[in-house]
Amino acid sequence: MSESRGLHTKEFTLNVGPHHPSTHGVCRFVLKMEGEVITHVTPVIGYLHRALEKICENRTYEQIIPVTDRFEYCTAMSCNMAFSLATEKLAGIEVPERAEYLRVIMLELNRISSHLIWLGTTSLDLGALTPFLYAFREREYILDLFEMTCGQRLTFNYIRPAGVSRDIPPEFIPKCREFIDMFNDKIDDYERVLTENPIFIARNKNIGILPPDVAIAYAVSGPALRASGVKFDLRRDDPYSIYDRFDFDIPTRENGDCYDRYLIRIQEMRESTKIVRQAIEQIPEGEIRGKFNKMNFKPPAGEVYCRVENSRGELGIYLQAADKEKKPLRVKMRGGSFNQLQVMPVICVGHKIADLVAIMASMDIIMPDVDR
Amino acid sequence: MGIIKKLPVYLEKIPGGNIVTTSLDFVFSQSQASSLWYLLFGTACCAIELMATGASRYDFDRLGMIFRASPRQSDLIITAGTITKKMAPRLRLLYDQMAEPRYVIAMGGCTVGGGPFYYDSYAVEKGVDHIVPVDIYIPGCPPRPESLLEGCLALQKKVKRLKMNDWS
Amino acid sequence: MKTLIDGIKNLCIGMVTVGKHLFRRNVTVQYPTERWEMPERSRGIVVLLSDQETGELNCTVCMLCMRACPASAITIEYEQGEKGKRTLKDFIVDNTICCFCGLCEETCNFAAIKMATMYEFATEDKESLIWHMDKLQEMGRDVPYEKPVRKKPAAAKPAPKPEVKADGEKPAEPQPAEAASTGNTAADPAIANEPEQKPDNRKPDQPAEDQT
Amino acid sequence: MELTGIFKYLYELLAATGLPEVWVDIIALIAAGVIVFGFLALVALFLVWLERKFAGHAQQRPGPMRTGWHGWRQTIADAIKLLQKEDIRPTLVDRFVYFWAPVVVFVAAFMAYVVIPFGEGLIVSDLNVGILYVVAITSFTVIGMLMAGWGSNNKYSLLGGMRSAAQVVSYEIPMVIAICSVILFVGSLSMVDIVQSQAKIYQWYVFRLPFGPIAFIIYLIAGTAETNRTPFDLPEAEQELVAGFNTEYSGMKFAMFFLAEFVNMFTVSAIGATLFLGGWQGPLLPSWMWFLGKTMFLVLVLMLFRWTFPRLRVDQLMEFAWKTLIPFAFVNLILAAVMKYSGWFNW
Amino acid sequence: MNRDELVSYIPDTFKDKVQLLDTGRAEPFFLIKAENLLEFSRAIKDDPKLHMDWLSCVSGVDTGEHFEVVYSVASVQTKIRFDYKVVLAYDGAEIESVQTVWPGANWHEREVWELYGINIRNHGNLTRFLLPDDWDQGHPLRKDWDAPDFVRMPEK
Repeated sequence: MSESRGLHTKEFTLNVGPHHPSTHGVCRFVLKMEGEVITHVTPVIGYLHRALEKICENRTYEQIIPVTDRFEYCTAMSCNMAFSLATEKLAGIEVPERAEYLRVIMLELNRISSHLIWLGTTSLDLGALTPFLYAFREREYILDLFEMTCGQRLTFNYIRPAGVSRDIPPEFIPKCREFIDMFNDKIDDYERVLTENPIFIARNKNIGILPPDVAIAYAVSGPALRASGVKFDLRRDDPYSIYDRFDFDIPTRENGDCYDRYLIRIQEMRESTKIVRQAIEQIPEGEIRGKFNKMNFKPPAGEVYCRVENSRGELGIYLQAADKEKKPLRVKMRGGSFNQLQVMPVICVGHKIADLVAIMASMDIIMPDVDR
Repeated sequence: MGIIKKLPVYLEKIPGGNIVTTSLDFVFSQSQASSLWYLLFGTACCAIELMATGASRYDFDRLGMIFRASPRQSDLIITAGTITKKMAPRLRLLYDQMAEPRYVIAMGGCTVGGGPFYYDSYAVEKGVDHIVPVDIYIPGCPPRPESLLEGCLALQKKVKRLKMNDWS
Repeated sequence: MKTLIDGIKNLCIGMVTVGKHLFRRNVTVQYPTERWEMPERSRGIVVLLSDQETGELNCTVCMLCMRACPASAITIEYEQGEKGKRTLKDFIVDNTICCFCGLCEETCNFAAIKMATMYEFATEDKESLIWHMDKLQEMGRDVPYEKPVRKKPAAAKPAPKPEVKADGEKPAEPQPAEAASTGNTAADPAIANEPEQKPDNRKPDQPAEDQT
Repeated sequence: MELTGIFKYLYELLAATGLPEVWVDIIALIAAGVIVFGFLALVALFLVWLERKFAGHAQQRPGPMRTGWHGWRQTIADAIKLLQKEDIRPTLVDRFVYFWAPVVVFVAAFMAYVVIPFGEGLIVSDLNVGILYVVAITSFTVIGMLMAGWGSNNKYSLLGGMRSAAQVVSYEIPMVIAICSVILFVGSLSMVDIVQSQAKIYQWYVFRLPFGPIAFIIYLIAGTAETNRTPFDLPEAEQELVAGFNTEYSGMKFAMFFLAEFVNMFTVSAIGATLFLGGWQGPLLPSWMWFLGKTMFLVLVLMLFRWTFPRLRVDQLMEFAWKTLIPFAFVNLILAAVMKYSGWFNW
Repeated sequence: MNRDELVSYIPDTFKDKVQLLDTGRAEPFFLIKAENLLEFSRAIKDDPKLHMDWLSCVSGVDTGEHFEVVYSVASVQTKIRFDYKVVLAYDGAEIESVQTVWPGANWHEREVWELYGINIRNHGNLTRFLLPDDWDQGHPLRKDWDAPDFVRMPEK
């Protein structure tokens, strides 16, 4: 507080966080400001560093799945998925057909629920309180579906190496269909409150422009990258699971500002419902888990980096296994937010402090993704 | 504590003051219990459940609980999410900034006793009771919104038991 | 000027949308008086199941759950009797570090441990969250469960064998008795897929184990 | 000064008892003060409850439910709780300023009610400069906020205080101009005169095309900004400035800020009702009911604003005031003047 | 360029600088020498056929015998993806920063430095990152790391 003393100081330092309502957890920004204009941003992270990678080194492969749940809790399914994929690639395990479909359904529902959290917190950060509650209202429906299937609302522990842990209950498909049918109208509701709202546009348009070359240089992925006009989605460009069987669009925009990122995510929710609808129509009967020894899985030595597209972009797991060991040698987790937070100092300079909030919200940064 | 700190001391000197203190106790503890404003504090998974509890399906507002962004105006910290060693001093600072009477709910395994990060983690504080005094522990990873609501109701019960003279 | 009028129009659309919600039904479940019906699979808290007729615990001290637990929240204390038969002395679940992943329930071959749907366990005393055998049994008394159905008891039998490092075939002993006592169960159609799933899951495990 | 309203009744009542005149003055003053203060405290408590219920139902949830029937005791409980809270004074604050800031805000919020006509004859004192007095007093609040921001010795508070000063000063101008166009027609600054000039429903200024509705909208927008509510709640923007100028306040002092906010909201609505919606005028029902009904309608509109809109950024806020509202208000004022003197629509 | 072409293209182009590791079905994995790191990284980015403009991840590894630093790279344009790694001895483990090739490497390298103690040359901002500011207990992701309050999960 003392830096700002004295009449002739132009620049003053403002410390935002680690506990600050808009930092989505516990990120801290040290801002150098001239009046309300930001001249320099230094993100300080690590307030949620829980040593997940160290923990993984002392767990068996099956036990790591619950740990990955805590890595990126907004889309825990895709963390499970990335790790399962890595394990499967390492040991050459086949996944039954039905399990693949179940995975896709869950991943896409999880993407919607994660985008709903984003929508809620974004509108909250911009001061509109009601869309937050609307978004969470719909999210509860998805969580009901999850809880019905795997028993938890947030830390699913559902997608496992070689398949999924449980089959869906019989009432899942009708409920899921009901949700999808209703959900597009609800998106219209959010859009009516936000999309054309002049205040919302004023707060978001031309704020935090991320040029495509910068985005690629910093490996910013997901909706933030696509908003900058780069059509890159791992579901299409590095297909995993059975995403190549579904018909869906990859929305892109040109400007790369906060408003475009908002539109991309809204559009992505609609696309996800498309995928879920196709998946629940095509889902075959059959096994849900392939050959996998839960207690004594010992893969051959090897290393693999596996990435999936989650709601924040590229979620990668690097897995190195020692030969015939129950526990992996190294599990490195790479979340999309890590690189998106890294690019913040580049795109925030010159904006107001209120824009920092908007940019942070539109990037959809959550801290466990960064800190692990 | 507030502007009526010395009230019971004076009241009990007057004959019949005990009845007044008792009924005041009732009014005060009731109102305190039904107006627990919580600090907007969330670090990890539990924070999402905390938000979900505030949202329409569960609705914290029913219990008279609204969030405040400033610790000065809140009565309750719900430590939603893992508290790491780097975060622990900040939590203590926030707690110190709160005005008495203040309460802490430890929500979720991580803050109750380390949770899944008890073993093999070099960075996690194993239970927030090492940092701040905790009133209610809610197990779960993360606890369901109902669990959290139940914890808040349990805290309300605890608050209602308090007497003016208990205030330190 | 046009943008101004458009702006006001769009503001009004937003206000009308919010205003409409004023007259819609609340979606709130008013918790202490109303309760959400928990799905059967909801992972609330770990309990120990007992046999419905005898009231004895189903646990056979095979220690699988203890080793499956990723948070090491389960501790089993047992006594080694003659002929290597183990008797359960204490079964401790530390709910302060339990991560509610449900791996213990999945590993258990004897329907002895389950994640029940209960969720109300707020307490003022941290120590009371460490549950011992009697408490776990008490909580699990009324929890409905499916007794394990064995399509191929012979195939299921050697499954836990290689997993006990030191004393190989010991935990397998109680199993025939268990299988005999359970015999047949009328599977509830609603959750029928679950007991079926278990043997399915375990069957593929075997070849893999044989390799290792 | 000629005595009017409640004050007059009280004065006459007391004079009949034969007390010395000085005492009559003092007692009448205090009594009128207590009545208004009590009424407004109740109104503020009610509004807080209403706001929470309104927000709840707009979001498909019930809002406070467990303290009394539909939570009617909720705000009372809040107030009593705040009374009990420890009164923290951070070590580095400017003691004098820090202490007096909430008092200034609180008192300023209540003082406006001296001239507001709650019904026919229900006015504390009908000053002949009534509306001018209201405008002057309501802008007094900003001094309190600035004091709070400065005194707290916290960067967030300071930014909040500065923002509120800039904001209130800017929005005062379009608001006053919008009010001017009404005064131009009435030809008097007295609140009672203003109400009396709108006896018939088509005479309400909001229906006097074309200038009336525009003036009303400008007034409403500026009024929202004056009361620091969303979309103009920058001084206490939760997501940017924690709690803005009152970040460091706790307990009773915070309660004063909190209540003052709601009293201000009521003030803005009441003045809006008086100026544009015909005040107490209306058929059948007693006058005070009409007045309260109209005021409550405006309060609900303000609440709908709050729960629908995002918040503007501080520079956009200024831009909006200076580049959009003020030119419009001026044009509107000229229009009103032309109308008045040309005699068009002069019903 | 599919996997088989890539497996032959890179060793052909970079000759003895790279060595292909066997990873079964997974993406190709190359081993390069630490002194060639920066040069190789720049080359694969500038190569028009590869155009590896996307650095997904930099992971440090402690295998128990030596350190490894794994670079997972991809290309937005050509959709190619592979990994390469350098192997470093425990003593004086040091690599060159690849920030000049991919600016996004900054934080990844900082993390490797902090958690493994592998020095990054020409990084410019090797300061405390994930760990508390007053951390003085060494590099926690090393296999031989231990601390007084560090509890390993009991073997059961």
